Amino acid sequence: MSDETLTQPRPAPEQIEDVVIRFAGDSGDGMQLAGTQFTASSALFGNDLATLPNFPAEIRAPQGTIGGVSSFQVHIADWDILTPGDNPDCLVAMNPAALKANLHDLAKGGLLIVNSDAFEERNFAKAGYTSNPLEDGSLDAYQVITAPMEELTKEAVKDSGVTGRATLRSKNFFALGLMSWIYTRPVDPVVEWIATKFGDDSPVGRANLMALKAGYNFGITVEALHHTYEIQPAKLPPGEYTNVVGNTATAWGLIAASVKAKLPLYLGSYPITPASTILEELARHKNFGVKTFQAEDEIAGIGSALGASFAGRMSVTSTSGPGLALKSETLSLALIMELPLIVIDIQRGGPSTGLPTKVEQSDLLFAMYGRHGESPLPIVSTSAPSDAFDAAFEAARIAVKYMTPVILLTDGYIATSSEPWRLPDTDALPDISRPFANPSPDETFLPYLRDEATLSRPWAIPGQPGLEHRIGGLEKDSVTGNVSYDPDNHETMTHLRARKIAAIAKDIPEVTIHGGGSELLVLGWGSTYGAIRTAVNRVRKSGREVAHAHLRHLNPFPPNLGEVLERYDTILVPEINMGQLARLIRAEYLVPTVGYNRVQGLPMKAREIETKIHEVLDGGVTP
Amino acid sequence: MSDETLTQPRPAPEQIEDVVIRFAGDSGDGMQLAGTQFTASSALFGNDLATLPNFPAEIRAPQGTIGGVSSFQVHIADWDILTPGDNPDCLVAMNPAALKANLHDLAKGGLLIVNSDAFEERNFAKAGYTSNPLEDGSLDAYQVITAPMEELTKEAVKDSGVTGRATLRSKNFFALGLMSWIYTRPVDPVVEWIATKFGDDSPVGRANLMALKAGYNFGITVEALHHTYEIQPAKLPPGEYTNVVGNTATAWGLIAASVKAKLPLYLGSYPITPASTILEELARHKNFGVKTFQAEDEIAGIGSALGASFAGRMSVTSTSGPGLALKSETLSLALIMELPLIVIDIQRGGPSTGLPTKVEQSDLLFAMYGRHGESPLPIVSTSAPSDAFDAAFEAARIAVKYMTPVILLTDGYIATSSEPWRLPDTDALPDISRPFANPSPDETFLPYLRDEATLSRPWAIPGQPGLEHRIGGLEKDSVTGNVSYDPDNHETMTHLRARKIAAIAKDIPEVTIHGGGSELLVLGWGSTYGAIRTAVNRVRKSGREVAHAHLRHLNPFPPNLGEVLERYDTILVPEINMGQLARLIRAEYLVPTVGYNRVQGLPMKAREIETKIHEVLDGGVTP
Amino acid sequence: MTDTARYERSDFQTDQEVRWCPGCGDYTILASVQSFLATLDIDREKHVFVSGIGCSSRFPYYMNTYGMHTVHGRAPAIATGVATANPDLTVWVITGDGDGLSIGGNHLIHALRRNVNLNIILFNNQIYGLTKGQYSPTSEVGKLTKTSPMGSIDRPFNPVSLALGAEASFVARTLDMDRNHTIEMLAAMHENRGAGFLEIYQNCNVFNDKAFLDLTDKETRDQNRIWLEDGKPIIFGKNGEWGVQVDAHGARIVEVADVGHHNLHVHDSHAPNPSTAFALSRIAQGPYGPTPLGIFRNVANPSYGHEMERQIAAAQQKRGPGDLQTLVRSRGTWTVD
Amino acid sequence: MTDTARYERSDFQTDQEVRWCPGCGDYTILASVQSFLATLDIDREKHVFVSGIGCSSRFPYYMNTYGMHTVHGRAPAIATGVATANPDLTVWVITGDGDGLSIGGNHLIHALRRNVNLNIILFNNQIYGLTKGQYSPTSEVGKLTKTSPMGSIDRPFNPVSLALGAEASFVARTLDMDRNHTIEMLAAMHENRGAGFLEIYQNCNVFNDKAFLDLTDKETRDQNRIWLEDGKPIIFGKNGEWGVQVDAHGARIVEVADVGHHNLHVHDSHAPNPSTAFALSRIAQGPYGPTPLGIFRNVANPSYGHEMERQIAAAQQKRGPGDLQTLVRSRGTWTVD
Ligand SMILES: Cc1ncc(C[n+]2csc(CCOP(=O)(O)OP(=O)(O)O)c2C)c(N)n1
Ligand SMILES: Cc1ncc(C[n+]2csc(CCOP(=O)(O)OP(=O)(O)O)c2C)c(N)n1
Ligand code: SF4
Ligand code: SF4
Ligand SMILES: [Mg+2]
Ligand SMILES: [Mg+2]
Repeated sequence: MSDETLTQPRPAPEQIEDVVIRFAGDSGDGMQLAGTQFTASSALFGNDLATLPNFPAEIRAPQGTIGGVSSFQVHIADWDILTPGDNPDCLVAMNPAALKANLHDLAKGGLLIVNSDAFEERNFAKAGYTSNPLEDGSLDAYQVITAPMEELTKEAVKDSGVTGRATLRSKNFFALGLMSWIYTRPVDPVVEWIATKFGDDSPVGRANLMALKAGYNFGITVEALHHTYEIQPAKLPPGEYTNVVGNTATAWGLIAASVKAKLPLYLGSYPITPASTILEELARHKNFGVKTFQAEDEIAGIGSALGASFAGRMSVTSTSGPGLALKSETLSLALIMELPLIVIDIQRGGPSTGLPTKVEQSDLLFAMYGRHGESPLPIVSTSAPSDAFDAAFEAARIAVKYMTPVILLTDGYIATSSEPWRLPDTDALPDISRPFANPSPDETFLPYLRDEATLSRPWAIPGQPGLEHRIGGLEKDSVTGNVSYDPDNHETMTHLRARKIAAIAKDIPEVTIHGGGSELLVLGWGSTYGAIRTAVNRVRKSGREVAHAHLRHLNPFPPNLGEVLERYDTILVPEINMGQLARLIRAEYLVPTVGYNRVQGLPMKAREIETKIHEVLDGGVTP
Repeated sequence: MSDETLTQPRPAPEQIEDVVIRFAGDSGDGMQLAGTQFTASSALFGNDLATLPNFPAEIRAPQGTIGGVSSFQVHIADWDILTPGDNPDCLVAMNPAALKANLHDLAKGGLLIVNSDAFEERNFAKAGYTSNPLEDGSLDAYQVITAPMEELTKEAVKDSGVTGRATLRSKNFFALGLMSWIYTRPVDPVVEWIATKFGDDSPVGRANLMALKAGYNFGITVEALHHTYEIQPAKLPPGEYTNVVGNTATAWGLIAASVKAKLPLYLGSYPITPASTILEELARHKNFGVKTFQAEDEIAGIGSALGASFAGRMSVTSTSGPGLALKSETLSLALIMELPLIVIDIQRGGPSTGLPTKVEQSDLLFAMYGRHGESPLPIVSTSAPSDAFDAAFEAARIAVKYMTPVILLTDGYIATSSEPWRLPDTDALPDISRPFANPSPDETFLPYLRDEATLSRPWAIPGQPGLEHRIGGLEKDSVTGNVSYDPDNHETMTHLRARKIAAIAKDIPEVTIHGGGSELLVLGWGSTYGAIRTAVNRVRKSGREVAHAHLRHLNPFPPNLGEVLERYDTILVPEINMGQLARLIRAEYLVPTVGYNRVQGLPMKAREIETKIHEVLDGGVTP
Repeated sequence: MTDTARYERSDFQTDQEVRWCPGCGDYTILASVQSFLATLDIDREKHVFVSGIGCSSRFPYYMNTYGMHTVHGRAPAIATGVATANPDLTVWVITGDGDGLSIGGNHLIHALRRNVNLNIILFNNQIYGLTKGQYSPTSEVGKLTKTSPMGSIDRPFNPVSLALGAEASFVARTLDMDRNHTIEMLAAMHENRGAGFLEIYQNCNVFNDKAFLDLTDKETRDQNRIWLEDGKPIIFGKNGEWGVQVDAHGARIVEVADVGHHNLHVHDSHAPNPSTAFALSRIAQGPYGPTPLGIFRNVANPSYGHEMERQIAAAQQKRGPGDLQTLVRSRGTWTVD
Repeated sequence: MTDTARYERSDFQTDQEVRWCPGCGDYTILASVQSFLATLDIDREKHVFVSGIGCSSRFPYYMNTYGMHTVHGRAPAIATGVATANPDLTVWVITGDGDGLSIGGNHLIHALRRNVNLNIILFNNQIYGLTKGQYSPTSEVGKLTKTSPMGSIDRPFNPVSLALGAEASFVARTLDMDRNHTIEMLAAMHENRGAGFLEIYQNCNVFNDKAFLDLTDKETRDQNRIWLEDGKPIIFGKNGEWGVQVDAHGARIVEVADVGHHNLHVHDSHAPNPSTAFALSRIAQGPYGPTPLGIFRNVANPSYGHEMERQIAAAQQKRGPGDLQTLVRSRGTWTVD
């Protein structure tokens, strides 16, 4: 950037290993943007990081109220981290409500940066304060730094062309500038972003740029801010990295799968939080031949995907709990038709509309048993934003190879948070294509004649002469696929459908163990990965033995799982639900389990799991 | 009836304890009617009985083909029977297809009554015969009696006013008359039925009556038929009995519940086999104030019922598997709104459209886990047509008392079959009414403030001043019911919803044991009751000890179930599915189970279970 | 508003903070509905507001009446249950263009066809607000949204045409910002005992701002608002220079000067045949250029809830109130002793 | 049928035994469709028949083409997937009055609105056949069925009006027993590249026999069948004594003698404005008395499947075919070494 202030010599910053920062303000204050930009700079700077956006279900709840508070937490480190952090070391509060809603999370002695202009009488009541927290001593336990961000922003942008109240919109960039100063972040990436986003000479762009500088300069000028910090780039495994959001990685994994399966991608979907961004991301890649159909509802979403699958496409439908419920009937049809289909469920807080913008792992049993009749299908899960690409690819591989719908379980935390992802060598991704059926002149085509190895049936697509055939939801003859009401045939088909899915166990990796000992195995799945692994590592640092196994495949389970479970005295299963994986494990292997279950709409906290592990190791818990 | 022939002196019939008869013919031959009438006479005659209708999914599949065969099996006895019988002792075959499709079930040496007129060249191929079975000796193992039913019927009805091919429509009455002769059934009830159904002097009525007589007379005149049989009335517990079909009993149970809860009944439903007859039956009882709404689909069916529940009605929605799938999302809403609602699922063969007219028990796990999020609700099941009334009443009791949706599981066999039912003293049925909320002038109304004992919330209905309130699908504050995104509140509510349902265990009867020993417990649920109990009794007659427990409540389980299971070396769980109850038992109590699973779309056979029990007792099976 | 009114607008406000974006058209509609209810001589507890999911569907939380915030698209079906279970209630359905026309289209057309005693208000902002700005079934072709980066290829519904095609007895359209006209429409809809359908053009200033500019902008609104008034020739424009004629080919806009005042179409919302109303609905395919506002159709048909009651009464008349003992004996019985 | 035809009707028959009741109207329709396909110069393997659930929906099993017998009411949605995934296919939707208008109504109107490249055939027998005779959304008020023992209180849809209200580009109606007219309608629908909707009055001789007697009975049919033919004045009756006029108030039946031949309405299915078609659809609310048969509307609009292809092509034109390495790098990267 062409401005010297930002490159001025500065006091040597204190080197720290990592820091957790939370930007909090009104839904209208642009905290998500400030956080994202701060993250982007840190990523390009080479830190390891993990983020946790947190916003209300309303678009813009009333200003100044607790309900309207939106926050963005980012954890940056010079080492390999796995979670956005349990509690922030630094909190940016743009108004009293944001302070009220977030202060209890701030680590004691933590750095608290406050926009003092918002701390006026009229805002206190709305936020539930009776007195001014900046004055009543209630913040004594923290290092408080106040800045009149609104005044300074107004002042700074006065020549931008933006006028009136609109000038205040730039105050998030002031905050961003200030934070960049304190944590010694490069601001050039932000400057570039502003330029590309708003164009070189748009008033708004200018205003944001000016506010950014003002914030940075504020740091330079204010004595109290001359103690700054720096986090060195992380020693991550060598490679090229990008900072990826979970849903984006999922969408890209699907595109990669379609390329490697040599099948155009077709997404039939209906918008729903937190799944919509998958539809939005895929809609942007039509040059890959990706077709996205925004259906009238979830039933049409999966219906269209099923039709596309019959037509020979790599078909996907994406949704969240309430939508998965609506897809159940058609999913059962896809299952009996034995057509490949990927159903993505971004789990959120339930039941019903529940907590639509919050995380939960409570659709596992629904995914497993959420269809009438005997309806087994494979379930694949993802454990982190950087894992979503591979998980989506794996779901697609299974769907096509075994001619079956597959449910991919991710969740609201993975969907919206981001972390560095080491780019795969996409040319090295396996070929997952399968041949379509070919007509043989002599024999008549038998759509349900199975391949011995996979038990999967041939895929014959319209347009192919000689393979005309009809399939439907009524039970079919196990070879011809014609409607059959024969009792024995129904039993045969029920067993075939079950065996086909069960046999996939032979085609998935064994579950691997991290850590050691034979006392305790912590068994997890999905987005609790980072928290569990962090907790397990801390416990092991403390000198105690404990093991961690994390499941990608929830149906069928990895072939060695039963045998692995046998090896431990206790199986601890932390889940963001009431114990759903535990139920499956108990029914399947008849092993007792100890649950650690939280259903608060929040990601698991490493510290809580750590405590729980110690408790179990101390013998305080019996299954 | 005014005709002497039917009351003529007759050779003394052989007295037999019971007989299983199957009427089989073309879908158009009226076999369901013949069987129903034969059953009705036997019922009024005082026999115990059980029936098993079996018809194709098509309305009238092509004449003469296997696919078009429709059959009706009835088991009549002079003792207390529980099943329609495994295999018929007597088969009536109206055409070659009916013979082909049913002969393999007929007991060797069984009585085979054939309509010889249908055994013409052109019909053999359609039925898959290469030669005439009546002549090629393939029936030597049976006592074959042939009657030219079409000729004789034509002849008999020539003065009825019915002419041409229409005359053949009466041949099922010829068969009925003949069977009435052979098994010494009173025909007057049939005569009366004809009179009321067709009026005294309608041609069709006359024709049926004439055919009935002709069939009976054929028995009188044909030597070979002078060996007849008689089954004395059964020594059932004293009382007044009616022969009831499962779906009818279910509908009546709901009406009784609405009377005893002092709440008008509201059914929102969409037709689906085999559930439609519940809607049809309830539509006939508007004088009870019953409102039936035939909705545009299942979602509107449950939606309207939920709306009616909010308005203070006893609300019900009835469906089968595919419909339950569509109701999942709204069921989850009813659950979080905590409104009473009865959801009846008549299980049929799945997945997808599957075997729509056949029985299966494969929706248990779906009922248990078929909703997104943590969505527990009570599940009640019924074990026989004569049990459906009580089961429906119990489901209603729980729904209203605990302000929760309840799933009532029945199946396609119970729905369509019939048996004698000892009429309850309806005046003695318990009062299951609950007070609506009342406004208290001083306090503001708190829709989610729970009753300590039941944990159920108040029911405040529109029209009641002072209780205006709003409820919805977003998570609510645990007291005010207002929208709440608070993490702790969500956890509190999740636990409250779970505890409320779990605590119902205190309010249901303990599971009772039939039989003895500590070696083997046969654990069942639903329509397998008759077959299991029969099998267990036979084994015990044979001198070996075995016990039977049958579950009405599938969630929560009876309080003593765990302790009961502990008492036995082996738990055998026969189910018409792949082992769904077994999975629940294993996960809940960590006890091994032995499954006996058949998925043929047919009711369980007592003999198969009997064999399995011996196998287990012989130590041939290990969990 | 009669001064004898039993209620104030405030009687219909709740203690819940309204959580729409500042400047959202929903606020104005909320005010209009509350003011209208205050003018009615109907007990507050007799009103039930049922909504689906969407920004607009939060409405019931802000009405101090009975209310259900249900699931996406199902409000008409759930409200049908309330209204048929107890026809003495006044049941309102609040829905959006996504909730009511996308996922909920079927329940909407069936409620209209059956003429269920409901008052249905469709908040049409031509966008999915709550999910942050995807195109809806009323968005114009070519619209750029997050899910249509190259422009939407969906041809939109004309909600008024759709409702008429679904046999609706009452169909009207108004604008969020015109509170008096909104209240007028609410009153007429409420008077019709059957199913009423009111489309309100509602501005979403965050994701689809100014969608209705033609009808709201000072410059353009006069020549674009075609007010439908019963018994009056359809005239519009700053100085009434424009009019509407209807003939075998449909409705078209004419210059009054050309055709003469007496040759303009005289509006009659009570016409039994919906053909004219349909023709009028085709003048505009959306809020672009001259657009009819007001009551397209308003005919009296038996309401579903009351027809149900009638059958119940008739059955009880004919067979007497139900008796359980008679019921269980109705299939014939025998006695074992 | 051209004698140069590549196919015989038998080429479209399957080995599956047809399982409809003897005498069912479905047989005739099956024959008409098979005969029509045999006249086309389209490869058999390019046809896909998609149906829901119902007697009528068994249709695909009897067509020797690709076919999907799906779930109740969802055929238009599933077919949309087939037709948009591969617009080179000729996709047919077979549905019933219950399947297509009750549970499936929403998918139907959305497929029509989007103008998806589909040919939709609605078998309207005004009853639920497969579930043994409950009333359907096209059953008349007062109909006695198992679920309406005191008569149905549901006001029926007029499928043609509904389709027109849903922006359909092609809307027609015919009779099962009139094979030539059925084939004519099929041909016209097939020529229209967008969404076509053909209502066929189909007799269910088991549960709703003679529902269409007015139109089929020798005695009455001539004065009740109003044939719509483009460019011709609408005349009907044994000796053409009746005609149809359309004006501001809709369409009405007149005596030709009274109004004179030249004053009759001349039919034009290609009129861009659907108002006239809608007016004609209101002449009869069901197959009772004089009822229009033929093409109500037939206009060309871009088909959904082809619009999707257009955007794909444009995107590839503009940005080149997708490349995975570029994709994963698109958000900016850094290197650790
Ligand atoms: C079953 C289901 N599918 C999708 C969603 C996500 N969703 C919530 S509101 C909405 C659409 C909102 O648009 P509209 O009805 O026009 O209301 P608005 O927000 O514009 O007022 C969607 C798709 C949901 N909540 N439930
Ligand atoms: C989800 C679901 N609901 C209900 C049914 C039961 N069902 C099958 S066909 C049908 C209606 C048939 O009527 P229609 O569509 O008019 O077809 P028809 O049999 O008259 O040709 C119904 C309600 C079903 N199979 N699936
Ligand atoms: S997003 Fe739009 S519709 Fe929703 S509240 Fe904000 S302004 Fe209103
Ligand atoms: S029931 Fe009716 S529609 Fe169905 S096959 Fe039989 S005659 Fe045809
Ligand atoms: Mg909207
Ligand atoms: Mg039908």
